[in-house]
Amino acid sequence: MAKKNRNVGIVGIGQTEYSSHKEHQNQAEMVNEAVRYALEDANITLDDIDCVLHGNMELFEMVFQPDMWHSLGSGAYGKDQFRITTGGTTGASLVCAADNLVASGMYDVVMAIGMEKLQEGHTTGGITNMADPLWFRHLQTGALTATTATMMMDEFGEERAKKAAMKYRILMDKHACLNPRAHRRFGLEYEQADDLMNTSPQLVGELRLIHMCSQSDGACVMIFASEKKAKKMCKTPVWIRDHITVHREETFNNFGIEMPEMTHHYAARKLFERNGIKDPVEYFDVFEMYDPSAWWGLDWAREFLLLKDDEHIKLLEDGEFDLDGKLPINPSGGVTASNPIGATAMLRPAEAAMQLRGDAGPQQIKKKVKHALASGFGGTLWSVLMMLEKDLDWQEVENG
Amino acid sequence: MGIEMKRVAVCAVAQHKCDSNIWHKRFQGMLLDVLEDIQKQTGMHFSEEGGVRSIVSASDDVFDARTISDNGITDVIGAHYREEEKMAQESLNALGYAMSIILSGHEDVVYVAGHCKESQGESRNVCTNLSYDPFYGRAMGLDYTNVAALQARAYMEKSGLTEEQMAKVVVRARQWAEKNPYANATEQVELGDVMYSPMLCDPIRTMHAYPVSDGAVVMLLASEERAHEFTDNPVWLTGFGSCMDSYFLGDRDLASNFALKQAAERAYKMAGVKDARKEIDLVEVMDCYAYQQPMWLEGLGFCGDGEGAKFIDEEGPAKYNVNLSGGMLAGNPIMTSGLYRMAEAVLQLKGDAGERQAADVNRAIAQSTTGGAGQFHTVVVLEK
Amino acid sequence: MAEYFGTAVEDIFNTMEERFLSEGTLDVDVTIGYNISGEGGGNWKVTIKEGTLKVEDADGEVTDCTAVLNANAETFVGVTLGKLDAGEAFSSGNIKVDGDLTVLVAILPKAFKPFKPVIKASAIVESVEERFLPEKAEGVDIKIGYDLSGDGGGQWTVVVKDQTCTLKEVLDDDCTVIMRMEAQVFVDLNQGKLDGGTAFSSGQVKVDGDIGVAGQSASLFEKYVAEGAAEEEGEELISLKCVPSINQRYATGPTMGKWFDGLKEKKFFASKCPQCGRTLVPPREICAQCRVRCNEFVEVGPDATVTLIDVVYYASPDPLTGKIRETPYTALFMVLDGVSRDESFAHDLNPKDIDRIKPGMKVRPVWAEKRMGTYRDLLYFEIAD
Amino acid sequence: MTGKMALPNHYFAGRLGSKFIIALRDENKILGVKCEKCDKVFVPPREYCERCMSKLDECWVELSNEGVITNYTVVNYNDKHLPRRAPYILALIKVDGADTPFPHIVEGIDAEDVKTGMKVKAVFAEETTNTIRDLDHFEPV
Repeated sequence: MAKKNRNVGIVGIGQTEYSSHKEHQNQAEMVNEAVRYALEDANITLDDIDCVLHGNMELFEMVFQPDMWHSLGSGAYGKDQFRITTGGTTGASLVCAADNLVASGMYDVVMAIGMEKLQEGHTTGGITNMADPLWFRHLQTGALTATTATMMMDEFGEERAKKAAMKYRILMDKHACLNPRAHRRFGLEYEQADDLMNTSPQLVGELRLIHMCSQSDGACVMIFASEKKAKKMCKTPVWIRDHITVHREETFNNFGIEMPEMTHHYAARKLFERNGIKDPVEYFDVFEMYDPSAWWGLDWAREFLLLKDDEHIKLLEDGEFDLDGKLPINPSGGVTASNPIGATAMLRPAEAAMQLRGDAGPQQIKKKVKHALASGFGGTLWSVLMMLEKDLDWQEVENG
Repeated sequence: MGIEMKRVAVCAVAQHKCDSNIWHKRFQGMLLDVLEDIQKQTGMHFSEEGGVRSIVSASDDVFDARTISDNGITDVIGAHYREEEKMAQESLNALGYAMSIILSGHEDVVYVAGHCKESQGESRNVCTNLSYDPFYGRAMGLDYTNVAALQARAYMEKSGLTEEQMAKVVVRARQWAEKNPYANATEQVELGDVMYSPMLCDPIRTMHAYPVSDGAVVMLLASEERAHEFTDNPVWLTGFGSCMDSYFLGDRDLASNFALKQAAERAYKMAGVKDARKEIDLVEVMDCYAYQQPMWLEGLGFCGDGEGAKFIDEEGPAKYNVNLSGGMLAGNPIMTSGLYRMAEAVLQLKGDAGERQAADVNRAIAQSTTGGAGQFHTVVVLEK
Repeated sequence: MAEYFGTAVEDIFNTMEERFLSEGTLDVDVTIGYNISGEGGGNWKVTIKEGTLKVEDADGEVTDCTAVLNANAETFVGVTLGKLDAGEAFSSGNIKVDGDLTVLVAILPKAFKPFKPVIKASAIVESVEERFLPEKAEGVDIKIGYDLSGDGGGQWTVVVKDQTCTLKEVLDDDCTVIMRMEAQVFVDLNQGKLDGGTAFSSGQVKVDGDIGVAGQSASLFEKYVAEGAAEEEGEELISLKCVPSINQRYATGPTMGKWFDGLKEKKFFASKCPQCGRTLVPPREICAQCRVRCNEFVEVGPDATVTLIDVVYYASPDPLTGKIRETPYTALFMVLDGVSRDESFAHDLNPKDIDRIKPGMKVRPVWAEKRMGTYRDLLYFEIAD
Repeated sequence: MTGKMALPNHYFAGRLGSKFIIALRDENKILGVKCEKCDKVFVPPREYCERCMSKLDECWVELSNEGVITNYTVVNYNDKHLPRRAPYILALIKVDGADTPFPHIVEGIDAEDVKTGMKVKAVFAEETTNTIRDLDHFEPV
């Protein structure tokens, strides 16, 4: 990788609460709520922002070029603006874009907005519209499939796989219960696992309702600044070290007799290689993962962390993904708790950055958090993976 | 911006011929044609070592009728197991973003691909109506045509722009379009044809409006160090700026060019342009409607405030080589117009514009707009 | 009687008759069982048939209905009132449904007007301490008596002193003011359904003692909002339902054209990469891996080997028609004969084979009788014997 | 191959928008919000002033039902999203007391006769759509 032109710090984070309904706000007003929180958090005003990034899915709310209308709340008036949408990864793509735009020297302070007001649209229909209209749109229903569950049960035995997926789900709920902004907070207990494994309604095969992510309304806003400005503006800027995006073709060729390397694995392998990370479980102190269902979350932990065989299940069983474990996963509660799609992938670096700052609130990890990993997922197994750091001590850059 | 900025090279461009109904090809097929074209020009490839690893696409979900419209094109833009970001905006912004990817040091070669098929949906006005909020704008039936008509009247009142001047803009656009193998509307017209064409949305006549168009256009960008791998004749991307105006029409002075002036000022500043009139040799503007050509030229600083109409009579467009591609009036799809503008400017700077080639072009600008009545503008500066 | 959110389980069933919308259920024939556990629970059986309704108390657990809903009393009331999120109760297992889930989702909203809780005068009075606004009561020293007659009535005294508020369930003799009325009038006043001035002038409210205090006292308390009452009663929030629609004309192009032409002839055509030999079904214009155009087509299948099986229990509604597919249905991932080993193809399974299908089995396509070159030409796959 | 993109939506006007539309619908009144800092009265209402970020949701002002046409177009094409059959007049109307005009329909006058500066008054709709069309159109005073 070429040297980064200049370093980029996260200096402000704002989130609305996430919920299934926000009748009291229109879309622009919901965006504005998160914008104000982020400006407050960064202790700056709109005048300090050079450029605004906006992202959500047009067909979810059925608004063409929604940034035009949302400018009423986004603060984009009189400013440069970009709009990026890449499906589920949108929020993470916006963070990558903000990093590039600030690092390039084109802008000093950039504000990125991920939002979705799913209540106003038809989410499943919107997701189904992803498929090619000529072929597959008639077969697809939303984003549901149990293929991962089936493969895990084949590999680890039905009993162990089902128990592990449910343990992962209950762990996520326990984290969500700590997070005051989380949408779904059930208060599940581990004793309920066996019951839920058999009684939670089946969606597809062993993918049960309890395993699946929510549909939420909400917005997340992050503010980024160049190193010089970040240090001036903020006591605890969080630094973006590197990020990688991996897309793949839309055809569903990943369930054949031989399987290609999963995008998540490819992303992790490349990213860790170029940053000299040998043992990600050892190196990172927190991992905020885009986990659309408990099955995927657990399975993908193996891919992202470059683990082998049942290492990921063992880590889960041993409590190493808990808040006080070796590598806590999703202290925020993750995507099964809150899922405002255009913002979801931004929540990952946002929550990870709050862990690095040490002000994540009730879900703050007790031990010292210095290195964080955050992922996004969307499209047909698209992956975004990024590394955040508390200290600026890993590389030299060309322009400070 | 505080720091000395490096230069970004535009190595090559490839355009699909625009047409009002490319019924025989999916947009995937159109993108593959231009991919092969640019590969032939540059020898670019997508291998992990030394190839293109970063792609920026520009398209729109509503026009494609697909959630995540870039999901359907990953393979034909070479993005399989590569980085790709979609600019869900007018395509010139994809250029600005691609520029940042290189300047940041993140990647040093970026492929930019834009596509749009306006013919796929039953009505582009129904699509743009969806841009408005449901309670105030949509309910009033606002779309990019009738909102432009309001701006047209405001600008005509301000500048004194006449029917004849607007007709002149259209006639000239068609003359240039005839020489452009990628343009859509190439049929030649006379002043009277335009002036007496039916009223579409007073004061906009049917012939003042750009035709429904399908198209795809791609570019290869590289860092200064690596440009020579792909071309002996790069064009340099030296300035970029964009700006957003207010959403509610009533909050804006529709004839003021607020957003365009800001966008131009930012792009000029980045490129070190002090006086556009003296330093710029060629201009491509996104004139969806005839009144927009003089209005945008005014916003870009080629004539004084309110002098756009006079500028047409003084042959300003000829003097500054405005829209030698035929411009938007000759027909590009709305979401990719910016890249088509840019493509023409690049070809002119490279000296590859064929019959349309202007003499002594050293610095050019491309402009695009999105949102109703130019709510948002983008300006790019290019140099030889 | 146990109450949750101010409502008993029984209230919900007792009001079903008056909430029933017969015109919404003319083509419906279902029975729904309710097993509500916990205090105040019970068992009910609800039959909706061609616009008629029958609600029965059942002896013991109800089974053998189109759908049976099992929940504890608190969850059931909470969800009915909209106090608890139905989806969440469902996801967390607090509500369980046996039988056809779609009955509850699709039919109930058409069959009944939403349940509105009966508001009791006692609930309003008893919330007075919570609604008290101490900042408004500086220097206030009063006793307000309530003497409410009729169904749901009672006697209370509200004491406001030193910026605190206490409630007593007796009527003190030394009240600053006593208000006497029917309990229902009191409820209507607090709900804003009845104007205080009118009620007073018309004699529906009688005031003993300091009339001025009676008028002022309202400002000492927040307005009563019923537990479980939908928020719109307090504030109307405007919303707009619409179906923006844009007709589309999708091009097929030569590549998908080849595929659809093949379907007409009961054939599958794959595009073949000239470089790596990979085959793609449906065909694509390009091989994503080699980035080269695929101009060659090869016939593959029509039989295939199953790799993965998805049994779908929850079908999302078709965004266009709102229709829900019959469940469960089975989606197959399979490898067509003659394609690359990592290229799977997905389609549905003939419902008759649902119990027999296993990974590794051979399947064959079943075609529509009339084939027009669209996705409708291929009906599903079935086990090849 | 033909198809259709159509999905059900359920949009919310929000607290502020609801108040504006309810005033149109129930009281036949046009409300605006005033930004004290910018000394401007805006209509339709918005929660924040986008120029100075002042909160405006409590700053309601009642406006006149009469105003002037500041700009207009005659829509000569038909399409399904349009509120009227062509030709009809779409104008920007600044009601007395407001600083910003908003788009609306003008009726009761021939398309050739409409002029900027013309005085018009609001005619309210008999049936509600719960949008700005609860004000049905403007007509010359």
